[in-house]
Amino acid sequence: MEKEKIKSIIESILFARGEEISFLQLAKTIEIKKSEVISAVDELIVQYQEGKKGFGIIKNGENIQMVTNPDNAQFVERTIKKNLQETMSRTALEVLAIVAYRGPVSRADIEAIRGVNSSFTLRNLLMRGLIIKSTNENDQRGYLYNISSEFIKKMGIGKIDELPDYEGLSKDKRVESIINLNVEK
Amino acid sequence: MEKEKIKSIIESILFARGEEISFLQLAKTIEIKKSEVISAVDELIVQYQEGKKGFGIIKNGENIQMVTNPDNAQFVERTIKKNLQETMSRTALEVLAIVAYRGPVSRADIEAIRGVNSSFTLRNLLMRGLIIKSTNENDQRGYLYNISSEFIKKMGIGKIDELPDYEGLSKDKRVESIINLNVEK
Amino acid sequence: MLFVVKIYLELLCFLKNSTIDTMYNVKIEQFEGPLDLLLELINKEKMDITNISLAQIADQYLDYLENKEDINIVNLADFLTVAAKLILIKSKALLPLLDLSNEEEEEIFDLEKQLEEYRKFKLVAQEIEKIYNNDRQSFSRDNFIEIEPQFAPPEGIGGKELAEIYNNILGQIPVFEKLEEERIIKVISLRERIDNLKEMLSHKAEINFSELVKKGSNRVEIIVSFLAVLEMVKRRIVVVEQGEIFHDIKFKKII
Repeated sequence: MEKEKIKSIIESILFARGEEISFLQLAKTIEIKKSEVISAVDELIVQYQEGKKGFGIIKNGENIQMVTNPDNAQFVERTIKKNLQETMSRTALEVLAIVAYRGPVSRADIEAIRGVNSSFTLRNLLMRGLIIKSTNENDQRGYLYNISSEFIKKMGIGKIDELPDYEGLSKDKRVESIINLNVEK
Repeated sequence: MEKEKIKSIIESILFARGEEISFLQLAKTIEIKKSEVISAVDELIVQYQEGKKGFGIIKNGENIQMVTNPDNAQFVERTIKKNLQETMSRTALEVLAIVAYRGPVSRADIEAIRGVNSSFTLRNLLMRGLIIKSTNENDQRGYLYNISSEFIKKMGIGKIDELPDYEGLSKDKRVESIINLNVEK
Repeated sequence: MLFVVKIYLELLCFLKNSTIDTMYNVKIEQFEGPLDLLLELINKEKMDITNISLAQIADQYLDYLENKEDINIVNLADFLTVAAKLILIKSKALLPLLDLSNEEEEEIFDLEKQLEEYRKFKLVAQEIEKIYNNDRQSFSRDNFIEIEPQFAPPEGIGGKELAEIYNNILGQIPVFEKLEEERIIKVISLRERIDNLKEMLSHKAEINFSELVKKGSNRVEIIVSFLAVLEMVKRRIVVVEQGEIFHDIKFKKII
């Protein structure tokens, strides 16, 4: 495989993955030698530095990870801060309410109840520390979401079932019917 | 601010944010004009394409998002947790096509083309994140549907007008021909 | 009542033209909507979308509706609205002197355009399917993956507010099965109409078509009634007669 192609693939993988990955795993994925991976990564690091690009690659022993260029840190922080300070959208509040009354709840069920994809909203709620996720024993690929203990405390209650009309709302039949409908289809 | 610096900052923000972001929000964060953002983004898109880089930027209306190069899809797929690709029904594809070429489009307009009720299919596409809905300013009760960035990513294109025969199909010929008919009479 | 007269003219033509071998030449399968079915019929005959081709396949379309065992299809109303337009088109094709109102002309024109439009989207949907299923696709990153969560609760949102929001969501959950039931109830099905007519004829020897359709009838119901009469004529349950061209249609029970 051409070196330029190898570099392009490595960029794609590092970008999409986020977490760190080992040279060996990259080599296996692309089906090339580990030495080829190392040499391509070294070239990328130099390119990013010389081109003053927005990202860089950091090495940690046998692992590498793509990160933002620290020179741009203030702008990245500003974006994050803005995101946190922004008043929460109606969409975010709806997902929060569903997690509150239905938690532990899967993303699929949240989406069935609202009828809209909710993946980005869930990430934003996680980032704001309002919800937490745990692995779903019934579905290896998915997670279950719950309200975080900080937010429960913030609302001035001790446990989630102290929310108004918890018994009635959390077992509403309409929710069951729409979730089942989507399972059937 | 220098153009190269602007490009570097945009790269960092897009990388860290992951989710799509509007030109305006970028301009505010970097404290530059929106036109500067647009021109920098256009340069980045060309650079990525010409250099066959691992990333690209997709556009959807006023929003942009950094994504991987679609040519590297088979390698990226091996390293990330991916939701199972659901198959699309013929009905779903029809509605999706109408939204893609005619969006923003109301449910009534979609149904006028298809001749059948399409609410269930619209809901299904919304849940899969392939279309998005927004409130219709001319009709408070109704919604308008648009294609999502998720759809653009799945199609491996950079923006909606790269779809086959976009020019020809995106315009409503029927409106034009009705006008012509009236002129003839 | 001009519309009814036209229906009647069509009825006569239809009876003259229909023979057994044309009855079952459309494979009964699930078409999602009337346009779907029309396109299939036109494609099968390798015709362009014109008034003439629509007039030619009108019978096949009606056959399909009649022979459909499960007539309580969700979108029966949609199918019947198109049936009404087809009958109009065929009447006009067979009787060139038939004067249509502007509104009716427009309806015919609209159906043609709608079909053309629908055909384009059906074709492009196939293209989209190919692109969608090919190996090329882009991936994005999750938002803010590398950033540690920071507790940032929304202002002024407590239990009471969440309960309110959640209640609101519950109110907006669509009930699809119920919706479909309602649609079915609104339209009298063909079979119901036939039973209904038989019942009426058991008390009365003769019924005027106008009587049948007068109370709160919309076009869909008129068409259902028409199809029901048609079916009964075919089964030799009734005979139909009309004194003069603009007179009401009478039908009588065959004893």
